[in-house]
Amino acid sequence: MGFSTRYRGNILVVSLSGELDHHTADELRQTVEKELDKDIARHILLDLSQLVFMDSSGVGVLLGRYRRILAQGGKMAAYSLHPHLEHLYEVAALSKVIPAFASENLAVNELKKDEGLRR
Amino acid sequence: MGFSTRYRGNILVVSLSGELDHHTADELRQTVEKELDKDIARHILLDLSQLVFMDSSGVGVLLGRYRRILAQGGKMAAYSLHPHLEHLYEVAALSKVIPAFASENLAVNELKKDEGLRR
Amino acid sequence: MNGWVELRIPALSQNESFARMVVAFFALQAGDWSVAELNEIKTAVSEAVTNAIIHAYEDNLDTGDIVVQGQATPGTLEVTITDFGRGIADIVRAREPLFTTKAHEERSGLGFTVMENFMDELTVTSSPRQGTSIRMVKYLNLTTVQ
Amino acid sequence: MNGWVELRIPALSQNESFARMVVAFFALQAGDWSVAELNEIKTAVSEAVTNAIIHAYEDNLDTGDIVVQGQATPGTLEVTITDFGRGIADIVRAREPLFTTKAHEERSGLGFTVMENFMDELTVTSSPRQGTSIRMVKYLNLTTVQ
Ligand SMILES: Nc1ncnc2c1ncn2[C@@H]1O[C@H](COP(=O)(O)OP(=O)(O)O)[C@@H](O)[C@H]1O
Ligand SMILES: Nc1ncnc2c1ncn2[C@@H]1O[C@H](COP(=O)(O)OP(=O)(O)O)[C@@H](O)[C@H]1O
Repeated sequence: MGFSTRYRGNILVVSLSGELDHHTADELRQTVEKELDKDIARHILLDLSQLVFMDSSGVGVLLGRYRRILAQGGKMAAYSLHPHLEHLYEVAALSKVIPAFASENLAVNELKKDEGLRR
Repeated sequence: MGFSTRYRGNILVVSLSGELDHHTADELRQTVEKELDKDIARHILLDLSQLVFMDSSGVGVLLGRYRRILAQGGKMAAYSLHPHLEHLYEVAALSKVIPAFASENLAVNELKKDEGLRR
Repeated sequence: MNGWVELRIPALSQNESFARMVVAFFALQAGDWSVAELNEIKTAVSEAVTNAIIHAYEDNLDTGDIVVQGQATPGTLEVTITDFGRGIADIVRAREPLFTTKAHEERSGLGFTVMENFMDELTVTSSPRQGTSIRMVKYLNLTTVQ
Repeated sequence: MNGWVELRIPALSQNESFARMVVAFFALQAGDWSVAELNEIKTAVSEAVTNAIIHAYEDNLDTGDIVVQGQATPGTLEVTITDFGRGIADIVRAREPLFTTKAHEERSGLGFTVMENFMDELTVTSSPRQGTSIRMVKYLNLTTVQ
């Protein structure tokens, strides 16, 4: 599996590709943790358009990052869910914690929604 | 594996695609035999550009057709050999009996070469 | 087409993708599975093989083997994943959604839930210190009504 | 990466492509084989598996099993294909180019020649009515000098 990270303001955008399972989970975990340690990111946004496989080990590592970002007052979202992940998203009820949007901008709008209030 | 047949004058052109092994050899054998039974073809020309795999069972079925066409005074040739078949072509010394040309026209020229003499 | 296959692999995490790939290829050879169904099969296999590696052999390298058996009839695919590891003491509890004995390793506890939802039958057989066998069946072209 | 895999399949011709696919996938996981080398590995596997189906079990459906074992080290791939069929009485003769006992079936007699040329080592072990085992080794990135 492959991934790249970039920042859009205070949002860490992680683009995933390939297959996310127990074998590849560790790499993702370490990459995201290292970015979060930089204290730039308030939210995490996942680009799932190229992630063609994920199982419950992948869910575990995503929820792990969700818990950390939630603890620091941020949110997590995803966009462009690959069709192969839809059933897993449903069975694992992932939409409740990492809602998936049709586009990056829609997801960003959602992540930024409550921030305006505090500005 | 897939194949299609067409005629170019008295040449039966067989385009092969996919994988030619013992499992798929029979289909090819039957198709070519049926065409030869029509008594239209004097020569056989193989388009190997889309054939990504062949083993010695494939060699066997090609040589079987070669023997029949040779017995009725014809020749056999091939064109656009897929790179995957090059080593097999060499090890089985196939060039001696089914020479491979860079293009269809070059192969056709070779097949027609001696025919002019008898016209 | 009827057929079967048996694959034996060491319990290493890189074999998770290998096992699901082999099963998917076997399934495709035997039946006209849709892309979505194939992906469900791959995911279920991944869950069972991962569990064998993590739970049965506790992520020890150089441990036991995993046996993946596939059996196909014109309308069904049956996959059995067997390990020879620690076994499951309480199967009913293990199958509960979100239950995991390795929460500290970021396990979601959803492996069995995924297997149950992605396949049509799931049978778990296990004896402590003997190992575990997960048998899953999927029916071809069965529109899931929920 | 070191690793191994064992695949057991019934001696059916549709498993020729399945076996070579599984070995190719295993090889790719274990080493950085080129496309040309992978194709040579697939072809050699195809020869050995086809021989087991045609010669060892005489094309009988519903006959014996074929066991394909793969073993990888950082620099080598070893593949062993074993059947439990009729065996080879005269191995030296069987390995001769163009020798075949089934010329009427359009066999080319080039199976062993291909295995020898496409792999770096070839060992044939056989006993009549017990079966045959073909062990082949290929070295990674070995430029063939001829
Ligand atoms: N093959 C196995 N061997 C031993 N224990 C297992 C095995 N598979 C599952 N278990 C037990 O069942 C529990 C639930 O499994 P599962 O639903 O897949 O969730 P998770 O893998 O995330 O823990 C595991 O935490 C483990 O205790
Ligand atoms: N697994 C096997 N079991 C029994 N006999 C075999 C086996 N493999 C090869 N042979 C014998 O060796 C001969 C040569 O094999 P090969 O070089 O592959 O040519 P071919 O398969 O075209 O006959 C075969 O014709 C057969 O008699």
